[in-house]
Formats: sequence, C-alpha cells, structure tokens
Amino acid sequence: MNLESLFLIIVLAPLLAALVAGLGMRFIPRAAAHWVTIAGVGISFLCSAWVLWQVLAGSFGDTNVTVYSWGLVDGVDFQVGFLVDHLTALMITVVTFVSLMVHVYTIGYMADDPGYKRFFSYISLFTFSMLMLVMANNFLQLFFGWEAVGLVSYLLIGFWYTRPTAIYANLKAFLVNRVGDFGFLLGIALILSYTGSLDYGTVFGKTAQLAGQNIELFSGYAWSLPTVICILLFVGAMGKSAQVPLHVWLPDSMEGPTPISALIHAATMVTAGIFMVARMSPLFELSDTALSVVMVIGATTAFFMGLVGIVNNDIKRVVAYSTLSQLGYMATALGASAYSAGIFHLMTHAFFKALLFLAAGSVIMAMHHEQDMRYMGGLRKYLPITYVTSVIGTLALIAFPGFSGFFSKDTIIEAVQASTRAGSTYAYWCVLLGAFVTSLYSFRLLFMTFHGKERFVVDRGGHGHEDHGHKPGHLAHAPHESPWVVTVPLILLAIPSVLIGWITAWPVLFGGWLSDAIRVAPANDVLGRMADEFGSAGHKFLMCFESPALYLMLAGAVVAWFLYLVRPDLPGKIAGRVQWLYKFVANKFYFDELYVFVFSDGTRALGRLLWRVGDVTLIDGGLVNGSAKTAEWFAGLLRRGQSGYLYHYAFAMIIGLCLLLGWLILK
Amino acid sequence: MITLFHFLALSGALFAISAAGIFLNRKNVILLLMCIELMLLAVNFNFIAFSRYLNDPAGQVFVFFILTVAAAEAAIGLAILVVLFRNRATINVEDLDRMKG
Amino acid sequence: MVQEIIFSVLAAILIGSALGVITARNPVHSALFLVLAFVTSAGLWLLMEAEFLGIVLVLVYVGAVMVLFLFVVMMLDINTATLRHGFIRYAPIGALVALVMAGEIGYVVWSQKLGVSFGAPVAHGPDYSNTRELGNIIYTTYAYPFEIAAVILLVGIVAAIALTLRRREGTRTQDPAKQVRVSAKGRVRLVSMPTEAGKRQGGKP
Amino acid sequence: MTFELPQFLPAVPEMFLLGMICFVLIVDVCISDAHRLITYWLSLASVVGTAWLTIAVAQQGSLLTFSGMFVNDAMGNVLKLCTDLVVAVVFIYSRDYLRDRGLFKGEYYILGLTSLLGMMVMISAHNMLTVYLGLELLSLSLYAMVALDRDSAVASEAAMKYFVLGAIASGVLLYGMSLLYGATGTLDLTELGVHIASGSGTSIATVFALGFVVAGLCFKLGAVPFHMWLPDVYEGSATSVTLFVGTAPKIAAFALFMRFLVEGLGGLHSDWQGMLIAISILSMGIGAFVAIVQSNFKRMLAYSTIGHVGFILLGILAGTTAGYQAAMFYTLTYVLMAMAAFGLILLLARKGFEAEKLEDLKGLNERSPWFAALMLMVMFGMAGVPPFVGFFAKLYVLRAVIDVGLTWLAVTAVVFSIISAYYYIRVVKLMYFDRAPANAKGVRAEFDLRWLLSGNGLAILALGVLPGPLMALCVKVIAF
Amino acid sequence: MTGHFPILSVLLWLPILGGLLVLLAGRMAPPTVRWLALFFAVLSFAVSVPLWTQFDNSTAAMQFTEKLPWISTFNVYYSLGVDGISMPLILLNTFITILVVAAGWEVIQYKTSQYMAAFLILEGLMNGVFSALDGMLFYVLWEAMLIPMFIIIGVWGGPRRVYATIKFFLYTFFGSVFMLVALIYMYVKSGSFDILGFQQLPLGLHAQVLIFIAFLLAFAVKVPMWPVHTWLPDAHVEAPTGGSVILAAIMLKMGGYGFLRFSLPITPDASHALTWLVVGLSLIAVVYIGFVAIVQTDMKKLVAYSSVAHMGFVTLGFFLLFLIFGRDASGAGSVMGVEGGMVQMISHGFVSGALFLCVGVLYDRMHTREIEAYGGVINVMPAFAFFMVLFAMANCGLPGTSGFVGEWMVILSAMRANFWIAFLAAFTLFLGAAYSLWLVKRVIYGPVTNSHVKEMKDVSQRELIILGLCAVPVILIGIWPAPLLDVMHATVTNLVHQVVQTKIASLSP
Repeated sequence: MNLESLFLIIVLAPLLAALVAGLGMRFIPRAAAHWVTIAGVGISFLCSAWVLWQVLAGSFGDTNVTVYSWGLVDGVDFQVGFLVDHLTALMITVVTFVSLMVHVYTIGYMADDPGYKRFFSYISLFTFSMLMLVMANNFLQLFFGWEAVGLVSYLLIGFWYTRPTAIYANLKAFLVNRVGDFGFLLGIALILSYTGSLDYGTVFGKTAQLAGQNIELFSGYAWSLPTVICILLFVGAMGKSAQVPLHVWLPDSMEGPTPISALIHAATMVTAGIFMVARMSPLFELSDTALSVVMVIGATTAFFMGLVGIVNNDIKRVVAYSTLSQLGYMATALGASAYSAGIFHLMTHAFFKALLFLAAGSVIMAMHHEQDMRYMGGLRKYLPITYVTSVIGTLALIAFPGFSGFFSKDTIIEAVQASTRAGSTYAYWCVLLGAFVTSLYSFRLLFMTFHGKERFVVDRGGHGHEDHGHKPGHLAHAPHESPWVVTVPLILLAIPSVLIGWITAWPVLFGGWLSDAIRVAPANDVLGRMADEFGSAGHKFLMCFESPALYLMLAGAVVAWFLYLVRPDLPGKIAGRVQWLYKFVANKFYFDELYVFVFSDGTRALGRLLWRVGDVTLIDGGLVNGSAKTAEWFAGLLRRGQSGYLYHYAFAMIIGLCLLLGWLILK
Repeated sequence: MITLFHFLALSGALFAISAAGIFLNRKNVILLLMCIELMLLAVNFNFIAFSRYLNDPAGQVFVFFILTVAAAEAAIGLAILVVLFRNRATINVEDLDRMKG
Repeated sequence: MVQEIIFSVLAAILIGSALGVITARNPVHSALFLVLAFVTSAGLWLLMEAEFLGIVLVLVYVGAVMVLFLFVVMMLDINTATLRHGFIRYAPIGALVALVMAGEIGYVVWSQKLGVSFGAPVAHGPDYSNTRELGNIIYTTYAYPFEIAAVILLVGIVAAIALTLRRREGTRTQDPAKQVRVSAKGRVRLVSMPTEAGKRQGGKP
Repeated sequence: MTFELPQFLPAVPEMFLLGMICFVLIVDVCISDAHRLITYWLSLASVVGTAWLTIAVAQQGSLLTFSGMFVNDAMGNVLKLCTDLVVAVVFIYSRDYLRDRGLFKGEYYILGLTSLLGMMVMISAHNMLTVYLGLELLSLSLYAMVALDRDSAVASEAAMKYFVLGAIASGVLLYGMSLLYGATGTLDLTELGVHIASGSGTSIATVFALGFVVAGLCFKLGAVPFHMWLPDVYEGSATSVTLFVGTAPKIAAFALFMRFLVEGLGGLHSDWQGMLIAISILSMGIGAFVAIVQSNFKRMLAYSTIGHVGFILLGILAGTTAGYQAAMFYTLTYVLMAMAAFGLILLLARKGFEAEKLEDLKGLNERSPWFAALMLMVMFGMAGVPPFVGFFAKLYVLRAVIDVGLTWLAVTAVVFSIISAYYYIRVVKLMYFDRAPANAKGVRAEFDLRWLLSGNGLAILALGVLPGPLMALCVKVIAF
Repeated sequence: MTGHFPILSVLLWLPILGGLLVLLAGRMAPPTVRWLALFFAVLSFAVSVPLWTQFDNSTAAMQFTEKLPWISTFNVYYSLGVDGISMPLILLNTFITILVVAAGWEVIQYKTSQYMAAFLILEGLMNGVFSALDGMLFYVLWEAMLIPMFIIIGVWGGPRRVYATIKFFLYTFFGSVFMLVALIYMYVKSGSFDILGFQQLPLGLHAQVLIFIAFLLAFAVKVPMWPVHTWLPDAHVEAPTGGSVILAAIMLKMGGYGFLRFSLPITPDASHALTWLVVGLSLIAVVYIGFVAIVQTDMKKLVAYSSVAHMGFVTLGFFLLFLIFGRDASGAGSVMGVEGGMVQMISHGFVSGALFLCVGVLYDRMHTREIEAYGGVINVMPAFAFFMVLFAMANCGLPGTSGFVGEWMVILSAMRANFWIAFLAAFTLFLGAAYSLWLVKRVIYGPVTNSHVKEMKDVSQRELIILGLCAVPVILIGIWPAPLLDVMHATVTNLVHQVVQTKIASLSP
C-alpha cells in the first residue's frame, strides 16, 4: 500500500466517521455513533503511529505527495497534498492520540446528553480538520484546515445551542479567529504575489530572494518584506493560539462541553498557530523584527494570562488561563528561534493539559456540573483516580523536575535567557515569573478542589433532585468516581505526562529530529548553543537546581499551600486590600469590555450610521425618491400651464410663434 | 405711388391686431371668431397683393378658396358655438375651463 | 395721386375698424366694425384690380357670413356689462404682443428682399376682365381644388345640421325615411258610411 | 385657352370615396334609426373599397396630375392605405360604443369618411392650395365630430377650443403660405423646392414664412407649444371620436411634414432643424412630465401623444432619408399602439359607464387576463420597452439623430423616455397589482371586436419581434 | 459551425414556449400547471447540459454559434454563441429555475399559471442575454427581461411591492437606456451591432470614456454597485421567494457579465483610465455594504445587502488587471482576478439563492422576515438549521464551500495589484462572518423564543430536496473548482490579452 493512500486513510477515516455519525444521525443508534467515530480516529491513530515509527526509523524521509489539483489558475497550481516529515508525524500522532482519548472519555461524559451523536461527529470532524492542517504541504490547504478547525470549534463551543452564553461564546470565537485569519490571508497573499507559488517547498526555496526585498505600504516608507509577511502570518497565529490581544475567545469557549476544552482548547487547535510558525520557520528566520514581536507577545501572554488564572474561581477557566499562559510560553520559544522547544512544549502540554481538562471534567461530573471551585474541596477521598492523575498533571504543568513539563518549559526559559534578540530580557522575566504564577494557580486549583474541608453540602432526601445545580454547592447525592471510560483516558494520558520528557527531550530539542522541517539561522540557534550544557535528559534532571525557575515554582507551591490550606481567609483579605488591582485582574484586564465597546458596538453603530444616513437618507431619500418628488413637483408646475382658458392656449401659440419668428430673424 | 410694401404693411398690421384681439378678448367666443376672420382678411391681402405684383392669378384663386373655406368654417364654428351655448348657457371664455391640467 | 389718397383713407378706416372690432364694448358693434373692415378692404381690392374678389367679399362675407354672426350674437344675447371686464389689465400685454408681431412682420417687409419686384404692377388693358381670367383657370387648372372646396362646403352643411338640428315635439318636420317608405295603402282608406236616409228610418218619431 | 384633360386614374380612390360619401349620405337620410347598421356597413365597405383601389392605383409609378396639384407616389400610396385601414378599424372599434350611447348616427360615419378624404388629399397634395384644402377638409370634419356628442358639455367645450385654435393655426399657416407665394411666386411645392434650392427664394421672407408654416404644421401634429388643444380634445370628446382624432390624422400630419417641409422647404433644413429641435425637446418634456399627474386615462394618453410627437419630430429634424424613414416608422407604429389603447378603453366602457379614469383599470388582470395582457403590451410598447415595436421606433429615430451627430439630443430623448416610462408602468400596476373593486364586472365584447383588438395588440408584439418588413417598407417608399 | 443542433435557440425559445403553454393551461387545476412548468424547467436544464459536456475548453472562440439575419435595415443578426464566460451562467440559470419553480410549489396560490409562466419566460430571455452575440439582440432581451420580473415582484410581492417594483423597473431602465445610446453610437461607427465587431472597433479615448460610462450605468445598476444599489434591498424584500432567488442568482450576474462582454473589451482604454472608479466603488461595496448588512433587522434585506457586498468582489476582480499590469508587464495574477470574479458570480448564484430559499422556508411558516420574530429555530427544525448554517458559512467564504474560492482568488490577485486593496477586500472575512453568523445566532440558535417558533414544522420533503440541490454544487465547487476554472481559462486569458491592448493606437490619426 503506497504512502499516499495511507495518508489519505489517516485523514479521511475521521471524516467518514464524522459523516456517518452526523448525516446518518437519524438512522443509527447511539452506540453506533461512538463506535464508528472511535474506530475512525483509532485507525488514523494507528496509521499515524506507524508513520511516526517509520519516520523515526528513517525508512522514508520527508514525503511530499499530491492528492489532486484543486485548481490551476494563471500559472499557479493550487494542489491538495500532504507533506509528511518528522514535525508532521509528531503532530498527527499527538493529535490522533489525544483525540482518541477524548473520544473514549466522551462516552462517559456525554452519556446522558441528547446531542450525543452530533457531538461525536463534531469531534471526529475536528480531528479531520486538524489533520488536514498539520499535513498540508501548501498554504491553501493550510488555510483550509485553519478555517475548518475554526468552524468546528464554532460548532462545538455552541454545542449547547440553547445556552445564550454558549452561542455568544462561539460567535465571539469565530469572529476573533476571523480577525486573525484576516492577517493570515494577507500574509499568504503577499507570499503568493512575491514567490508566485503557495507550495511550501517552492516558497521556502525562494527565501533567499525574499530576504532582501522591501515593500512600500505607505509611499516613501519602505518596510522589509519578510517582516511584513511574518507579522501578518503571526496575526493569524495570534488568533488561533489565543495570544494577547486576540486571546479573549478562549476562556469564553469553556462554554462548550469539557471534552472539547480538552481537545480543542488545550491539546490541538490552539496549538495550530504554534505549529504554523514553526512550519514557517524558514520565513520567520528572515526577520528578527517579526520574531521579536512574536517573543514579546508570547511572553506577555505567558505572564499576564497566568495572573488571571490566580483569581478565577471557575475550575475550567483556571485551566483555560493556564493554557493561554502555556501557549505564551510556546510563542516565546518560537520568538527566541527555539522552534523545537516550542514544539516540544506543545507536545508535552498536549498531554498534561488534556489530562488536566479531563480531570476537571471528571470533577465537574462528580459535582453535577458545578464548576465553581468555591463549592468544592476535599474531593480527593471521593475521586481517588481523578485526584492522582490531576496531581500528575499539575506537577507536569508546573514543570516539576522529572515531569515532562519540566524538560520543555525549562528549556524555553533558558533559551529565552540565551537569546539576544530585542525584547528577550523582558521576555525572560515574564517567563521566569510565569513559573511562580503557574505553580501558584495550579496548586490553588488542586488544593481548592481536592483538599481542605468540603464546601458543598449533600442534602439527602428526595427533594434534592429537582433543584440540583440551582442552589450552588448543593448536591443531590455524594460525589463518586467516574466510570472507567473516563478514568482510563486519564490514566493513559497521565503516563506520557510523566514519561514523555525522558524519552524525547534530547532528540527533539537537540537531536535534530525536526531539523528537516525547521530551519534556524546559525546566528539564532540558541538551542544549538545550549546543547552541550543540557547534556542528556538525566543530566538535565540533575542540573535542575541551577535554574531559578525551580525555586520560584516551589515558592508558588508554598504560597498556594499557605493561602488556601492554612489560612483560607487570607486571599479574601488581600483582595480587599488591593481592591483595584484585584478587580483589574479579575476582570481579565477589561479586554472584553474594551472589545465589546470598540468592535461590537462600534461596528453596529457604524453600520447603522451608514445605513440610515448613507443609504436611506442620502441615496434613497435624496437621489431616488428625491428625483421622483422633483418630477412630481415639476409636473404639477407644468400642468398649471394647461389652465383650460382658451386665451391662454391661444397666447401660448402666439408667443410660440413670436419666439420662432424672432429666433429666425435674429439667427 | 402705392407699392407692394404698403399692402404688406397693411396686412401685417391687420394680422397683429387680430392676434392681439385673440389674446385680449377673455369674454366672448364670438369675438374670437371675428378676430380669426380678420386674420384671414390679412392673409387675403397678402395673396392679392402678391398676385397683383407678380401678375399671377394663382394668388387670387387662392383667396377665392380661402373665402369659400372661411364661409364653411364660420358656419361650423357658429354651429359649435350654438351647441356650446345650449349645453353651458354661456359663451364666456372664462367659463370654458371644465378641462384643465 | 388719386389712388394714394384713396388707399390711405381706406387703409386708415380699415385699421381703425379692425381696432374697433377688438375693442368695441358690445359684440354687435364689433360685428358691425368687422363689416366695415370688409367693405373697406373690398374697396382696396378693387384698387388692386381684383374686382371679382372684391365683389365676392362683399357678397359672401358682408352678405352671408356677417349676417350669420349678427344672427348668432342676437340669438345668444349676452349681457354686455361684464364683457370688457379686465380688458385694461391685459391691454398692455396684448399691445406688446401686437407690437412684437407687427415689428417682426414689419422688419421682414421692410427689408424688401422679397422674391418679387417692387416696381409698379403691369397695367391691364381696358378689355381685361378679372372675372373671366379667374373663371378660366378655376374650372380648368384648379378643377381639383374646386371639387375639394365643394366637399368642404358639404361638410359645412352636414356639420351645421348635425349639430344644430333638433326635433322638438310639436314641430312638424318631414322625415324623408317615412316619405320614401309610404305606399298608396298607407295613404288612402276606403270607409263605407250609412246614408242619411237610413239614419232617419232607424230614429224615433 | 387650351386645356388638356388631367389624368384621373391616380385619383380614382378619392373619387370613389367621394362618390360613396354622397351615396352613404343619401342612404342614411332614407333609413330609420333601426337600420343604422346599413350606414355602418356601407361606410366600412367604402373605406375598404378605397383601400383596395389605393392598392390597385399603386401599380403605376409616381406621377403628377391635375396640373401638378396631385402627386401619386409610393409613400403617398402606403400612407393612404394605412390611413384607410386605420379608419376602417376605428369604425369597427367604435360601433358598440356609439350604439350604447345613442351616438350611432350617420353623421359620425359621414364626417369620418370626409375627414378620410381630407387626409388622402393632404397625403397626395403637391400644391400649397391642395395642402390647405385637404387640411381644412380634415379639420372641419374633426371639429364637427368632436362636437357631435351634442349633449355633452365637455365635448362642445372641447370642440370650441379645438375649433378656435385650429382656425388660428390655419390662419397662421396661410400667412406663411402667402409669404412663400410672394417670395417665390409659385404655389407648387416642387417649384418651391427648386426656387429655394436655386437660392433665388432663400430670402429672409422665405425663412420668415418658414416660421409660420412650422407653427401651422406643428399644430396639426400637436407639438409644444401648439399642443394646447390636444389634451382637452382627447379628454372631452367621446372616446370613439378620440380614437379617430388620435390615430389616422397623425399619419396625414406626417405626410404634411414630408410634402411641405421636406419636399417643399427641404432647402431650408438648416433653418427649421433648430426650431424642430427646440419643439421636440419641449414636446417630449411636456409629454413626459405632465402625464405623470393625470388621473384621466384619455388625458394621460393625450400627453403621451405629445411626447411621441416629440420623438417623431426627432426623426424629421435629422433631415436625412434615414430620419424620414424613422419618422414614418414611428408614426405608423405609434398609430398602431394608440389604436389598441383607445380600442381597449372603448372595450372596457359599458352602457352608462366610461372607462376613462385610470382607477377603472384596477384589477383588470383578474377580470380579464387577456385584455390586461393586451393593455400591458400597449403600455410597454409605448414606453419603448422591447420586445414591443415601440422600442424599435425609438431605436430608429435615435439612430437617425445620432447619425447626424446630435448625440446629446438622443441622450435627452432617452432621459425623457425614462420619465415617461413611469406613467406607463403605473397603468400596468393598476391592472396587475391592484385588486379589482367589488362591483367590477367582467369584460364582454362582441366577437369581431375581440379578435380585431387581439390582432391589433399582437401586432405590436409581432412587429416588435420582426420589425424588419415594416422597416424595409419605410425604406422602400421614402427615397430622396 | 452552423448546421449542428441549435441548442442555444432551443434554450432561448423552449422556456418561453413553455411559459406560453403554461399560461394557456391557466384554466386547468394548479397541480397540472405546476407539473407542466416543472417539466419545462427540467427539460431546458437537460437541454443545457450538453453545453457543458460538449464544450471545448481549449478555445476562446464562440461555440455553438448560430447566425441568421434578423433586421436587415439595421444589419442586425439573430446571432447566438457561448464561450467560457457565458456558458456556466447559462447552466446556472437553467438549474436555478428548476429550484424556483419547485420553490413556488404550494406557496403560490394566486394565479399560479401566470407565476410559473413568468419565471419560464424569464429563464428563456436570460438564456438569450447570456448567449446573444449581437448588441441589439442582447439589448432587446436585456430589457424584455424587466417585464416578467416587474410583474413577479408586483403581483406576488409583499406589502410594499408596488414601490419596490416600480423602483426596480425605473432604476434598471434608467441604467440601460444609456447603454442603448452607446450601442447605437457604435453601430453608427461600425455599421453593425456585432459585439465581437464592437470589440475590434477602434475608438478614441474620449468616445471610449463616454461609452464606458454609459455601460457602467447599465451594469452598475444591475450588479448593483454602490451608490446605485438601493433598489436591490427593496426589490429583494418585497419579491416572492422565487423572485428574490432569480434576482440574486441570475439577474445580478448580468451586470458582471456585461462588464466582461462589453465594458472591458470594447473600451479597454477607458476601463484603464477609470479603473480607480470601479475598484473604488467595489471596495466601498465590500466594506460599506458589509457594515450596513450587519445591522439589518430583516433577513431578506440582510441577505440582499450581503449580495451587494459579494458582487463587489466580482467587479473588483474584473478590474484588477489594469493595476496588475501596471505593476509588472507579465501581468501574472490578472487572469486569476477575472476568474475569481467569475467563480464568485457562480458561487454567489448558488449561495445567495439558497439563502433566499431558506428565508422563504421560514417565511412560509411564520409570514414574517423580522429577525426578532425568530430564535431557537434549530430546536424545532434541525434539518433546516443544518442547511442554514451551511449556507451561512458559504456566505462568509468558508474554505471548502464555493463562497471561498472566488474571494480567495480575488484577494490573492488584489494583493498583486496593491496591498491596501487586498487589505480592504479582506475585510469581508470579518464582516461576512459577522453578518452571516450573527443572523444564524439570532435566528437559528438559542432557546425557542416564542410559541410561533415552537409550532414550526421541519422542512418538508420538497424543501429538503431543493436545499439539498443547492448544497451539492456549493460543496463541490468548494472542494474542487478545477472543472469550473478549466472552462474559463481559454476565454479569460484571451480576454485579458485583448483588454490590455490599447485601442487608441490602432486608431488611424
């Protein structure tokens, strides 16, 4: 069986599954829906795993296959095809694995949801889109996948379409993404107009001639072409990967069911931006400016979004903000030209963040869809497996030495430190302090959820059922551990969260696994310089005490322990003390309010203005009806000439005659 | 001596007077008819004068026909006038504004 | 010399009477002024050796048309009181129109660039008859127009009758349709009557 | 003096007609109202006979007779034929209407025939005298016809206005003729043309006379500012008369322009072009605007007529053969459409009910879809929307105008045609978009009327789809 | 190439004939009439299919040509033919007409036969417009088309139908009469109405500019371009569903078609000189109208405005080529712009048509088009919601749907012309999504807002088929536009080369 068809299977298996589950919704039973989709994703996971293995074994190098020609216009051949190299292989494996886990988990989580089948078809469809995105060998297909994941996330966030908040969130998500795509599309267009092709290979082949060029956006001001292109592309990445200031959609998107949060907003979709930048490394390497922008924005996201996580009480939102912060880390890594580090963190993060989300989901199930941590606590004895797994997840997240997060995040911090690019200092401090923040909110979550005394009451007796969920913190019956379909994925995800770092850290970061996909200019190759001091994974582990990040992380843990276990009353006090700061952070720095005011309301106001004034008043009222009215008026004027009086008629004739004669004489 | 010019001037004057009369008279349709007769008279003057000075009888023949037609015209005009008077009991020009606009 | 005098006198009267026509307060007066105008112009035409037309003008116009006018004026007796109302108001405009028209015509005439010569007209011999001349051509060259003129007169008749003829009850009019359709039977009825004697026998003593 | 008998053959149609007129007149007198149909059939027969004779005469080519006062040429014959047919159709259309209103008298037909005769005389006139006489014959008959509805106040008012203005107009025309006569010394149109061409006659007087002549002619056609009679006459007179006044005389008037202005005064084209431009713009403007505010259908059509006259003049003022052809095409097609329009009004009218208000058309599509469709064709035809013949008429004249470099004039014209489109489609709106009033009855008409009217309407469409033959005819008969 | 089966004539006359038959059948029971109409619609679609299958992609020449003398006096010919530009539009037309006939199935009770007949006649005329090679023939059909549309809107329209339809008629009539003057002018110059002849006709710049403006008036009104677009919202809102569909799907395309067939090739230099105007107006259409569309409260108005915005892309794509050639002589990317515009037209035909059908489906149930009246429709009409969301996504140009292809190509080639043009054009990504999805949010999603919505039935079999028929091409073109593009290549390439040759040079001094 040739590779092309293999790749096709990887991509199409989920699609077909989705179609069967979706279009056949009316005809197939519930079980069939999840079996077919799981089968689809499973197949494609196995294939991708096989592909990864082959790639690693080097049995085939980069493969670039073309499936069909989408259209050939004006010498530009838009082809749909697959580029499979180490990067792709890694991505598809991660994607399909996490997706598979989520599928399984969903069986339990959505067990009693009316939209069961629809949900499965959506997530399979999502898997398909993501695979199209990462396997693309050209910008067209990349853009297709890019938008497709946007579409599916739109559908999934709005899955519970009767919830006003949900349909608000999904519209918001789509529009914010569209703003990103706006830049992305312009970037692609620029690339096409200067390289005449959209095929990765061709484009990257022409980087040399792009390098020198300038573009005059405003006459007189010449800009470096690569800078413009890369920044435009990164705008797209900002949209998808929720970088400041386009991050606002992600927290709201927690309105979707938890599996979605795990799949889309932690493991895969949001990483598309990171992946894209890494993919475009040959281009980004051409512009220090662009990379600085990437780094600064990433660092900002990493630190400040973490802060928000500290003060939020919704268990899922806390995790979401941590996602934002982690994405910031990845972006920072990219900005420091440490693409491999970014990708590596992407991979590890995919595992442990999916784990954390699913764990949170499990907690939420146990709490009967209560998400506010203030009504939890002491759950560890009810949910042992969930507890353990989420502890593992947390440790991975805060980069506890030995856990997967440790290898990736520490590398990033050091890479930034090593980087000499403009803004690297600021970025360094952001990511460093970020370590403290991360562990603070992570442990806060852990403690508030699983430790301490129970802040919910279980009211026995019949009356609980009808109003459960209405009264916060009141449960019909005691929380209990989730079914195996939920816990198994947790365990399966916990394993890589612990181990993956040990296995892959060295080869991915320094072993040049991704070198076939990622091009780094020697001048910028920070990782290369770090390689010798990193030594091996084990060596790295031993050297952990050298890094300040470790101490900050521990400090964060201690503070969290003190504030939320020893003196739970303190946080309130502190918040009261620095009211303004608390408000400012708790309201997510008022980004939403600003956007609503400027864009949402502004757009509508402008539209109304143009419509009422421009169309209705000026054009219709003035030009169209105006001329009609003028005609009427003029007609009314003229008809008075027809007075009915004979002598007026005669007069008209005689005057007319006189004028004719006069004209003839004068002429 | 009498030149063609004198006759032409005369007819011109008649024509102008009749035109003025048509416009001036706002009361009585009959007067309008009379003014028209004047106008025709002016025309006849022209024809006769020209035929005289061109020494060509055609002009006079034309006048002959004009007179004939004018007679018929007057007959019809007055007939219409009578009908009008029967219907409206007036021949006041200012009352003839049933149709306008 | 005599001609000039006659011409100027008649012309003066003509203009005067024309003005009279349009300014007279009473339509009857206007009609009479018009008659005067016709007569004077008839005279002028004679001066131009258009005798036939001159006569025709008097006969047809003064004799027929104007009488018709007067008849109608009398028949529909209009109160002459309000007749000139508003005359003064419009007089200036009327005068203006008249002047403009006259001016234009005068300008053209004055420019004297007509196709014809302005010399004296050819004088006819004593044996010349205007009537014969016209008669000759009217019945030959102008036969076609002559026929049409006839039709026009026919139309005049038809129209005048159609418009004004009314069959009122009580008036005895003849209906050609009936006349044509009558037969002897319809006219003569034979009745048998008893004789005087027989009547007496049947009577009482 | 010697005099050779003129050639009578070309004038046979006129003679026949005249004979028939007298015959009908006598017969009409001798029959009672019950048998009035005889008059109708007789006059119809005479018209048809005239038409047939016209065709027959048309065989021998163009020639002058009656010492140059009567011309027999292709254009004349075609126009005469059309006039005959139009009059015939008009008679048929108006029959029931007249009968319903007690107007079914012989006079209508007599006068109709005499005016037809007048038109034929005009068409074949070749001498100012015949022009004048034909004109008067036509006009006098029309005055009388308008007044024929004796008991209608508006009719007599209309007749009075028409008469007075018409008399003034002919006076003006005559004055122009007299000046021309004086300036050139001839009454014959060809000689006139020769004189002017030779330049001997192009004195200021000739040009001046031209002013009078144009004024007189424009009155007949009803062009601004000599149009004042038109709306009142159209509105005032009985619809059957309006139908007559509004159709056939237009053809004669066109002939008049051709004979007098083109054949006679063609040499002065540069002088009258300017005048006609002004007049046609005014006509199109008045026609376009004032019609918008009319509530009476007949009056609206009157104004639309004025507008169309403006377009006809466009063709004439171009002064090229193509222009004259265009004008002729326009005239014929316009007459066709006007005939259908007034015919439909006659059809919709019932005993004691005139369908001349625009409101009366409401919901016609529900009452009788077919006649609504016909009216739709007429309206869009008049508006100049393809595929109806009105469009090609406009196309033809516009082409002629652009041909002589007056593109701006063409643009003006189309702008006016947009404005006038409004009131045409308003009629369609009334018929199709408005619901019929509760008391509205269906439309019933006699068999022949239905079919003739349908044929008339479909002709508008047919000529629109295949205008070629008629155009070719115009091209064939107008060649100078 | 004459002598073959006169497929174009059949396409022109068959529907008209059918329409007349349907009219005659007016007395029969409505079902008979409907089936008859549907039969003719399907038949003419069947007839039009060979246009595609037997079409020769390799040549830019006219194909399936027919030529007969029509009006010898004017040297007018009844001459038909199609090339890569017009052929897809004809198929679009015949296809959409089927949907329209089906869409009016039970909905139209008042004078059914006239309704169906009007649409069939309209179809025939529009086929003629797209295939006419003679200027006069083109104009006649172009104008004649107004009549049935006028009737359709006026008779079966909504409450303000009279205002809307008269506005529509006068607006379009206003536009086209100037085109007539231009046509006659060129006839006078060239002695015939042959369009291809016009394209060869040498003209001075001044004349070209005047002609161009005349054409612009005609086509800009039809497209419609800002600021002569205001007839469209009214017409769309008041028209019956079928009317809106035809209006949006086909009639607007005539404007675009006109630009390609007349403006560009006949007056290249004027087009060059006035590119700024057209491009400017197109961008205004995209941005300005996009904003206006967002705030509409009437579904049909919203879709109508979105149509204007999308047609802005069409005109933009057509007129980019001068700017592109201005930047580099090779003109790479100019063809892409034009083809992008073409694809956009086709796609918009399906998408907007489908959206109007969706609105119609809702309207038939609730008899209101106010967005406020709806909400949570998905709860009661899931199948319908699926289609609505699909078409909304296509409307905001989601990749994988036909809506994407055109915008993508146009923006790409706009970037070759000028960064800022592309920048403004790309606003559609945001605006399109905003108005489409906000509409979906308010109408489809959310809890059931009121009892009326609760009673709504999901789409019937018929509606399902109609919407499905729309969805298929939308998806197909989205994922594989190549066949559609291949049809155009030869023609468009030829056109572009023709257009960039100045005519003034060939003008003998």
